[in-house]
Amino acid sequence: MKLMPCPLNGPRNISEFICRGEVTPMPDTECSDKEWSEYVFMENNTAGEVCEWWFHVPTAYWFIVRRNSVSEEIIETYTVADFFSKHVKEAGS
Amino acid sequence: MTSHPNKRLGDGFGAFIDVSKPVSFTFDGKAYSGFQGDVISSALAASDQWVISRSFKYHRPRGTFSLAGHDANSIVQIGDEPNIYADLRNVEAGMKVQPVNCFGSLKRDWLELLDRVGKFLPVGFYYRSFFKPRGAWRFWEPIIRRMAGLGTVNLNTPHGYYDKEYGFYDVVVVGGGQTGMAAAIEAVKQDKSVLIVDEAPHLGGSLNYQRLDGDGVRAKQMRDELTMEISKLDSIKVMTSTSATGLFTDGWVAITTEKRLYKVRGNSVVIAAGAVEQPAVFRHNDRPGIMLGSAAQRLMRLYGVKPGKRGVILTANDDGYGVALDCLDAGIDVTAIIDLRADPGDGVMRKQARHRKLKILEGHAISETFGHHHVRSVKVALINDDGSWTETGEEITCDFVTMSVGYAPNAALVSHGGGFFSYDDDIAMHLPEKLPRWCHAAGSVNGVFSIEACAADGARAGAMAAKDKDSIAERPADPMARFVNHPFPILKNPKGKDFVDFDEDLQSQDILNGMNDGYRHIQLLKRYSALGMGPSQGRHSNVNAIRLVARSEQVNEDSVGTTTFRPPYRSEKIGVLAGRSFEPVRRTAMHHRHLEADAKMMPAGAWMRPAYYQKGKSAQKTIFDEVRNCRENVGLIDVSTLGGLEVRGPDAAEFVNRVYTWAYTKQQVGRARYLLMTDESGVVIDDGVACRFDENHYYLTATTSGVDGVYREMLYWNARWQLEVDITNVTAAYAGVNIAGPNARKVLEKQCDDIDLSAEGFPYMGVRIGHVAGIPARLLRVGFVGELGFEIHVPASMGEALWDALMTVGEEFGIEPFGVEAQRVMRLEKGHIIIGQDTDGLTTPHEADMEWAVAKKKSFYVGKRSVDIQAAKGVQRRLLGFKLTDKNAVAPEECHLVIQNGNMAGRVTSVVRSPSLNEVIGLAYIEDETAEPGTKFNIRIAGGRMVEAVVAPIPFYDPKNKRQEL
Amino acid sequence: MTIIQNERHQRSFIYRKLEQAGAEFSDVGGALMVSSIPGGTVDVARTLGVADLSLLARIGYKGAEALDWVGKQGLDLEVQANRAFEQKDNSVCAVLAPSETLILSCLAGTSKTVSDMKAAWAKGTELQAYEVLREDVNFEFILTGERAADMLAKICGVNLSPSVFAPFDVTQTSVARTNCIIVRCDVGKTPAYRMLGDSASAEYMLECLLDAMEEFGGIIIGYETLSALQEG
Amino acid sequence: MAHMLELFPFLGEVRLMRQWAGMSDITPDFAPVMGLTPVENYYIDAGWGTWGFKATPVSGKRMAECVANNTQPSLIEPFKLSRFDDFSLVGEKGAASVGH
Repeated sequence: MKLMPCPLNGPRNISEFICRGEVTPMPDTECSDKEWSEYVFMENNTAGEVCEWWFHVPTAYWFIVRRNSVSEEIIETYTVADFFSKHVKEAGS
Repeated sequence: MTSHPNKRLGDGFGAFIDVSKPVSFTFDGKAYSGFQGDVISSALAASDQWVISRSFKYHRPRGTFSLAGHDANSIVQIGDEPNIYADLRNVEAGMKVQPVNCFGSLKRDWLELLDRVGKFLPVGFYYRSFFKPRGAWRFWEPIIRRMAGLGTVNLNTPHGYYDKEYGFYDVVVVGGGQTGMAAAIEAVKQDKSVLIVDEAPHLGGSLNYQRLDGDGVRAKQMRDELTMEISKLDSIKVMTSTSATGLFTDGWVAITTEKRLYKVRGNSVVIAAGAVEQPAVFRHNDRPGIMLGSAAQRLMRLYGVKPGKRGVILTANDDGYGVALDCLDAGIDVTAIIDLRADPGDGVMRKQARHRKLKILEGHAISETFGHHHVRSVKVALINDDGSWTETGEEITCDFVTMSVGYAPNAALVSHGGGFFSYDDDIAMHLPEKLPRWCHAAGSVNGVFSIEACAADGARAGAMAAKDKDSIAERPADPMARFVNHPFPILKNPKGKDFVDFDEDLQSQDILNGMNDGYRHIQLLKRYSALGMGPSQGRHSNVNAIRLVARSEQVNEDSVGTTTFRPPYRSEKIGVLAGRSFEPVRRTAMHHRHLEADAKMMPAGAWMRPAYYQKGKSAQKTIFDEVRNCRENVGLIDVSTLGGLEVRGPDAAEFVNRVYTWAYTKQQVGRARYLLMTDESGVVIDDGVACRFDENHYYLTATTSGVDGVYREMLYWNARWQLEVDITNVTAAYAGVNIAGPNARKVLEKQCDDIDLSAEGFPYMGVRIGHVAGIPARLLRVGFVGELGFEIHVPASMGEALWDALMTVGEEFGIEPFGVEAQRVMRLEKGHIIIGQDTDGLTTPHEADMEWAVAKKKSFYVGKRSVDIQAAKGVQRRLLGFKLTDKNAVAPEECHLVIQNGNMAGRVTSVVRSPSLNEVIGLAYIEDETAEPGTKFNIRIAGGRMVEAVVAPIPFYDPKNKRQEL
Repeated sequence: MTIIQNERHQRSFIYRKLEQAGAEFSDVGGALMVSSIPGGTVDVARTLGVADLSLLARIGYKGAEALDWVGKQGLDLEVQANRAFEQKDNSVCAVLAPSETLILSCLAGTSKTVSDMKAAWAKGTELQAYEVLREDVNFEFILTGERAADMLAKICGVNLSPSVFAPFDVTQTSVARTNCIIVRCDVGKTPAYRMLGDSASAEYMLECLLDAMEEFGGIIIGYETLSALQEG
Repeated sequence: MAHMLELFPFLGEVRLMRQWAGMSDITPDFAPVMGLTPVENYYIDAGWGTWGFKATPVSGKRMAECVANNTQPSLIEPFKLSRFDDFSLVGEKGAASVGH
């Protein structure tokens, strides 16, 4: 079973986690219906490096994972705070 | 042949058996005896019982072949347990062993005639025959089904007890031979914790039976030294008689024993699983008595059993000569050594064999064998320079034949782990080419054969693993490796019966026919011909098949590619795989009170809830009595399973306002408000009530099965928003009851003196904090059932005390507990929806007829944009209340279809024959925006009959909601 | 059945199972707990035993400034997730995350820290911290003995062997498919693990534990055995 | 596995020979996507999420029609890719009345 390095709990069996999909900024309220439906329904399905929301169930802990969706290699994991301070502050908040 | 089973070879033989402990058992109804340590095959062989099973397709007699559980021949059944490898299962006193796949007896299998008509069963016949004329399959299917399969399943076998165990090691070594032991010892030098797993009952691998030198002492010496050293190192854990059946990501090794599945994590894994000896292909190469050289050696060295009296040794390497020498030491005649190589060079054991004046035919082969239930003689052929062959006319009598023509890597686990193999023409064998970074292959699985090279390779891998170095596909130089594997040990015979795959009875021509039928890619060929799809998963057939394909396509083996080994390495019991099944059950504080009151419990998510309290009456009657008592006197229901969430902090109101559809910022302290939640696509996913206990403190309820998801989503959203608010799931912290009915207040007044319970002091949708029966409590004046009611939440550890207190003082007011079923009836009478029953995965608030719970002016809530888009578009369907026009008509059921003008126009989501109104009421989706109270439609009920219904206003019961606001 | 606990408002989530096992109850720090149980000897506890601590006082605090607040109350702790810190009165403060702590009473139930904290909390705070009712949301068991780790390896995928999981290490993981907090708190010289999980799953978890313990001869023990073990 | 054994306890003694896993394609509304796409001469018939087998003949026929005429056949109109743009989802979950 794959190991996931959780920023709070260290490496754990992947079965302790839930993935919520890619980190995608919410379009602002002026966006067109089409842009909105794209955001709601369409996955990027990026083949390569992706940043995703992951959840450690036993500690109810959300964090961010940067991984390669082809090789399944987990490149780095971040606390939410670290991730968004490193990356552009997310829209829609 | 008649040798007494209890007479076994003496000194230097029979390492695994204890001749002081005889064991008797039966096979095919006949009594046999062996010794403790014997496996079924060895004990049978000792009694000259060589035929163990019948082949899958032609029902040819099949016997001991690999003695390693690598072939399907040795599959037997013991009692209710099918698919046991006779090569691996030790004999036990009283064991009743049955052969499989034979019709009539093992000796006289009437399906043997299939063997004669074999030519009418070409490869792929499953797909091509039996279908014409039309309907023919109906005739053939049961027959074929009966013929197919190995063993029988007793449908009455009970659920056995299996469990699992996790293990954690720095280095896991699969294979306890020379290589594996060397690797383990090296890893321990770097003081790592090490696990060695081996299928055999003792460490040593091939050192236990193989011959390394002329006088046959070296292997034993080396084994004893190594095992001695291992036993001294207590940071090495050894698991024998155990198979590592799967290798998965990040060093996850699945190890199975009879009753337990071990899930072991190794920081690094060393695969030292060795190599699988390969058969030669020639006509009738599958007769009982024909076996692998290593099988003969296992028989003699491990179990002290002679493979026969007079043997022919077919070889293409020095190991074959080792077999010959072992036979001589065991007092067995070796009538001839037939060496496929024209110029065999001079191995140590070959030297010895020549010294012992054995008859050796070089550049020769076996073209055919004779004998029915056992091999009687072999025909010799000369291999010409161009690779073709001509029979020399010589026929040699014998009672067994051994084959030592080369090996294939025991590659399964490497391939599970994500490794790839490529064929090396130089040593005529597949070699690991790419390995996962944490997985190291060593020894003969890695194309290394000489004992010195294995030791070196093991040490190399052990060191790499210990240092957690990234794996590389490398190996020490081993000059000997070039003289081990014959590149084409195949004598294709025009008369056929030259078997490539014993499991599926595939002959070399079948492989070529498959290709001529157009299935030229090895993967297609496999699926078309069933090559390698039998129990041995191609261990003995893949390589020779690849060689045949390569020859006929005139390419090299590597470009043919390989099929993929999938877990498990060895077939494993489903029970073991399932392990101990953990099914968490959540019980409320009052759980046992319900049982004591004869409740019929039902699951609600992970929880158990009382459906109704039986009291020896019919379910229907009980439920309606519970309803009546609640409507007329007072009822008590356990609502502890309801989700509870604390939202606290300066931004609490803002947060609740963002995650729910209605408006909450202006909600008064001390009041409750309905909650409706949508996801980002605007679909209704949960509901509940929000209690505002102070400016910065909301206490939210959520549905029993929804709360965990709701909590997770709330945390997710706040991870994005970073509002100054805390969200805590307190579901299990509070036990809850709802006391409902005209007498509810009277009962509560007796137990609560610090809250004004009057209609004015504590109005409907009010919330209070105080004490009930001296227990700190949160009181909510909400009601799902539409009567005067109070929901009381107390610390879980005091829930039972609360229940007792209310039931006691409630007695004089006719209090009775009621269950989920009664509650469902009453909520439907009030027209309240249940999320998940009256909504589905696409329901929007408007479809659920709940615009009233959606704040129009709010700039944002999760799902708002989607809800707005769909609202603007107009709803296709709407959830409406209905009644049957005929009170006495048969009541529809949930999911029955709404029919309008002959078209499907929706479905029923909830329906009940209301005891309070004495008519059939329900909720249904109706795809008709014009539908309004009075609109008639039909519902198609069971059997296709129609009942007429009419859209009715909700609530059905107490339309003005007077009762709940008393 | 005779239910002594019926006289109390606060009842352990598993008291029926304890009674079935023949437990004797008596008052420990205001709570009715198992004092002794047939067969629950010190020798058993040294090998493998489980005791119910569900009624011991405990409390938790969450929030960006929760640790500050707890520190201000005079508790010894460091901002180090998944480590626990023993207090002067033998109560234990576990840091679950940089923003969350959990405070457990001492085994004897005599420690005052938890009640002091509750009293201090009642006075209110300006800090961004929130109280978590650990007494009712969680059951609490303690597993004692040399084989405790081996038993846990049958129901938990995290390595808890004493060589790896040091005293006062904390792990939050799934045990028998239920979320649990495990804190290593040895009793005297005997390795021991305090285990907290969903109170509604307490009976289920006890069933799983006893099933896994059977192979090692482990059974339920009482606090008298624990104190004996404490003395060593 | 555990659930399977609850249903069929006798399978506990039966041995499993080979296992593998694959991805299953699921759409947001659990219904397949069929027909035209924004890309010229690029047609799609996907997202059956392993439930497509019994519908294969008719969907094949309509896809052939779709390709031949380069128009969306009425029978598979509701399954068009563009249905997500305006939230005209297909109620497959509803049909199965699969709740949350």
